Amino acid sequence: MSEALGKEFTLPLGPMHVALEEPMYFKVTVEGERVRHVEITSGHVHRGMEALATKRNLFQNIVLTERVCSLCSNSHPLTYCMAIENLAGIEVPRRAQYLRVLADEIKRVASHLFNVAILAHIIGYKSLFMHVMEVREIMQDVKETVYGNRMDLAANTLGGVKNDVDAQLFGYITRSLQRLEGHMQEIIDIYASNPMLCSRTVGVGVLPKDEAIRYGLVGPVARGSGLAVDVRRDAPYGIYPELSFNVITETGGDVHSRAMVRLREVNESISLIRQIAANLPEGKLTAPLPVIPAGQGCARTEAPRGELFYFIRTDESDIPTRLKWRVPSYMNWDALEVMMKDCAVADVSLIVNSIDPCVSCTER
Amino acid sequence: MNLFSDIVVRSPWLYRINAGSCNGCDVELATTACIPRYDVERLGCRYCGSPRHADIVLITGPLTLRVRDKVLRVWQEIPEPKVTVAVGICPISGGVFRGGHSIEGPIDRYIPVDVNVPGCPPRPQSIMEGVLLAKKIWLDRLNGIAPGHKEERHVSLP
Amino acid sequence: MSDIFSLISQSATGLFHLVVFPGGLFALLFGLVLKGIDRKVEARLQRRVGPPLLQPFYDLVKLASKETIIPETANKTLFMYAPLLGFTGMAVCLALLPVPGVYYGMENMGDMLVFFYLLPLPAIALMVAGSSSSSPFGALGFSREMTLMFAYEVPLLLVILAVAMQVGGEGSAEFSLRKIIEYQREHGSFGFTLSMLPAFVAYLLYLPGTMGVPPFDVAEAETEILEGPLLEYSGGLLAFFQLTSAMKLVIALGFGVVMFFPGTVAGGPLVNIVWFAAKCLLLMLVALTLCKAATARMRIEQALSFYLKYPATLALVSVVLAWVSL
Amino acid sequence: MTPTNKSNEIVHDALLQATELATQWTFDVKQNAFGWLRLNNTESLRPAAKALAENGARLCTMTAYVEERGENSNKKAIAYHFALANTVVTVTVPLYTAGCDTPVAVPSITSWFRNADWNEREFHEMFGIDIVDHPNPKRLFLDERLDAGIMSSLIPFSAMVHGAATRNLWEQVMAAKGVDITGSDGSYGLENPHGAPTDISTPPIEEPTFTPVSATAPENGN
Repeated sequence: MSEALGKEFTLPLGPMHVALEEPMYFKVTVEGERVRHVEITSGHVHRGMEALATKRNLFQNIVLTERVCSLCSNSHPLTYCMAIENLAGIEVPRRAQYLRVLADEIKRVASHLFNVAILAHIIGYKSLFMHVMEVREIMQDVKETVYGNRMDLAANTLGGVKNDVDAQLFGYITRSLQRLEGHMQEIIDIYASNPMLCSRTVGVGVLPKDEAIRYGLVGPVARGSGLAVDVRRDAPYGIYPELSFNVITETGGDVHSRAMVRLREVNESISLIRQIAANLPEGKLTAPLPVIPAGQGCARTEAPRGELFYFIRTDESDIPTRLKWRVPSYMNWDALEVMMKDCAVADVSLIVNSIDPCVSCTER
Repeated sequence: MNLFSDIVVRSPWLYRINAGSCNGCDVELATTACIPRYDVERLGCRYCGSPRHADIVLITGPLTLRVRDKVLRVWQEIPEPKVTVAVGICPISGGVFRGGHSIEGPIDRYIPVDVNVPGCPPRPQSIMEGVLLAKKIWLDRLNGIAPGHKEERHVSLP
Repeated sequence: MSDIFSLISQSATGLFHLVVFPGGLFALLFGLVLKGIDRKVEARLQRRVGPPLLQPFYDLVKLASKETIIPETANKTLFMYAPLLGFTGMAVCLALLPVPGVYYGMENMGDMLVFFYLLPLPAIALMVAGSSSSSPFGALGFSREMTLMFAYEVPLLLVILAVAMQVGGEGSAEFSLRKIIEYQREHGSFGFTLSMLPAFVAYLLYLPGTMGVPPFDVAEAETEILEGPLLEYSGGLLAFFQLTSAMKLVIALGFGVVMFFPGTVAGGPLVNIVWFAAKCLLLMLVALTLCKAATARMRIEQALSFYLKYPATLALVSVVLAWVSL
Repeated sequence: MTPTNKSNEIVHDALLQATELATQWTFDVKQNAFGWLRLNNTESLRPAAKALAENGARLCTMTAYVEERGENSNKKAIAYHFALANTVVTVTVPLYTAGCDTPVAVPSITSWFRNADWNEREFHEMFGIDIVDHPNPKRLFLDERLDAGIMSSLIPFSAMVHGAATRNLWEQVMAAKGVDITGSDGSYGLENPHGAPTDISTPPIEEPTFTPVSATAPENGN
């Protein structure tokens, strides 16, 4: 096909690349249109946040962790607060637990829709991209109306949540969900059956189940390979044990399966938000806060991209001696080398996007 | 001359540089600004893949050490006259990241910034307002009212 | 004496056709307006406001005013020559484009084949650009452009053959556009002729490929190889590529109109120019704008097999039908 | 306390066998179990990792840290976090011995846990901890111009947080207000170096008018 390019050459993808939201740098060794070797250079978004976290007090760190990444900007402060609550044995009031899950699921819907929209953008399906993004705007409006920001919700605080959501707002949220649901079925149908879309995504970037286990993958990437891991079910937190939802899996392990997992999870999240609206108890928003004792604590939650893990060490002061977090993209990113093995150049950004890479999360 | 610049300024092509941002601003300006509700194309704007095609450059993020040289090189590749817009609080002051061991910002230590769009992240509306402001500065620069970068300040590539 | 006079008048009309109509000014303005409409309609299909109608003009003027940067590693001569190659090719080609009822191109020549040879020039210019800019993306764009060109030239050749054989009749072929227009005036437009319909559909499918729009924008795929060959171009040189593309749009559409819908209306040349333009616009909306808004980009090997499977087969059906004179 | 379910007991026993140390268990309010095990030295790490791997544990992450806050403390330790049958088991390895706080190298556990690769590279660059038998000992995130072990060196807060906004921005803002704050050194004066002063408060936007978002705003407002 390409005699002129019979020999191997190196294609530098990134760090400024139009298809990638964030600076990521791949040295892709290419033979014709085939990728032979991928070398990932990272660290462009390394801002030294873990070092910063040990210079700020426990409350300031809520603001800091919220800005690790704006697509999972609710999961970070949530898990951070949970780590401290586990350490100090704080029990969050039930109403606050409901509201925490509400914020988390709203973010999950927006994050998943964003990822599948970018998929359409990468394969040049502009109309679909615009449609999905426009549908996502429903959720952006919910965020802005309820929390006052389109990205960083600032919903969580130590021992509870910062702001209440009243009945009027819940009315607005459920009306928005109704509009969202109307579009979701159509979008899922398009992604599941559009022949052009399928011909670009089915069988591309395959990650077998055993590799997913070997790399310790989590989230929609693992679930797309048939590995049913979901912290919400495996180690329930918040009020998830009281809510009913399905852990979505697909078996293809390719770009298409991962997109379908995300789309179907949007529906699960919608149902979760509905259950919250129906069962929200009255009560306090925060628990009384004791002095945080010296010690160490872990917490994990299911962020839109998978398991998020926080570890904190405190002495008796209000500044943590160590705060460490590990984001789902950390392992998913490493596993790109399996997915990109011998893929076509045309599919590189598509495969990268399919793990929903969060560079700013990963590099901190 | 004026008519000419009036026509020129109707075609601002945008280029986006992520200098280590948390991607909030990038989501808002690269994707949200394109969708029907905001549609930056109605201003004649277009996001281009090559810095050589750009007129207005949008920079996000606090400028980490590792991207610094790449950002500056890409910025220099953009042909004159150009207008620089710093989007979000990070390029202005470093935001919450200021003082981190790999933060090299604020960005105007290296690059002359024409428009600041503060916010964390700014709403798409304010980003578009920033683009409109940049268009105005570009027009002034084309008409010779405002000096370009060349005579005024040089980027110091270390 | 009269020889010299006719020579002068001939070259004067030739110059007119090259610079004013149908080539040169007319084609440029028409092409840019078409591009503007294309972008506006696409935006409206996506429920956006979209850019102003004259956006392609603004873009061109802007580009011309910008600094032109030539990368140090590039082969400078080729790098500067490449955009001119496509531009001159299209300029010459346009001077030959018949506008039914107004202008019939060259007399008694196989000008159809000239179109076939000149139409790929912009693609070749892109290939030269890609290989001279010494960027790996340019090189990838080069190889993709080459594969794609092979893919869509095969059906084009078959379409041309089908039309020529239908006009020639009895196993012979007629490659003069003037004759083709005359034939259709007598026998009805090929767009409404059953045996030529497959060829027309093949030509519709050829258009997005040759114009490099989705789903066949593989050579300049922004999200994959960063606009490939054009990555390193800036300023005036990039403007030349845009000009070339606008002119090529007129040629590709006009050629299609001449082959399949050359009918004229009463009312003199001006009306017929508008009639011609309207047909071009309709062709563009169907073959390019709608197609662009409704599809995703193919991979290069998918594009290749698509072209060799469907449009080529369709055109071949017409060739056979024309041969057996149905 | 003891672990809550069968598989935890198995791991508990396996770890006990490998390291001769019992795992401590804590529980959060939802009764999720967290196991804590502190090894005596780095030599027990490999048997512990092996026991965990054989029982189907997944490596969550590793946290390297300096145990005590203070100018001269060099007592480093690494916490290995494993997810295992719905619990998190944290295995902590001190890198110092009594009387000697020069950190010892740690063995790599990549042969049992593929995803240990990045984690080990990360604490190598951030804390300057050496790893034995790492398959790909390159830097991961940290730029080469920064010293390895940047996280373990103590930087006073005051030195970290310097004045972050430059004068340029301040000058632009003041110039827009018409206030003259020209510095005494002419080199860094106030004549706005690039572009006319941008009036941030009243942007002169005539075209286009933005479509109101009222269609999607809450019906009754807040």
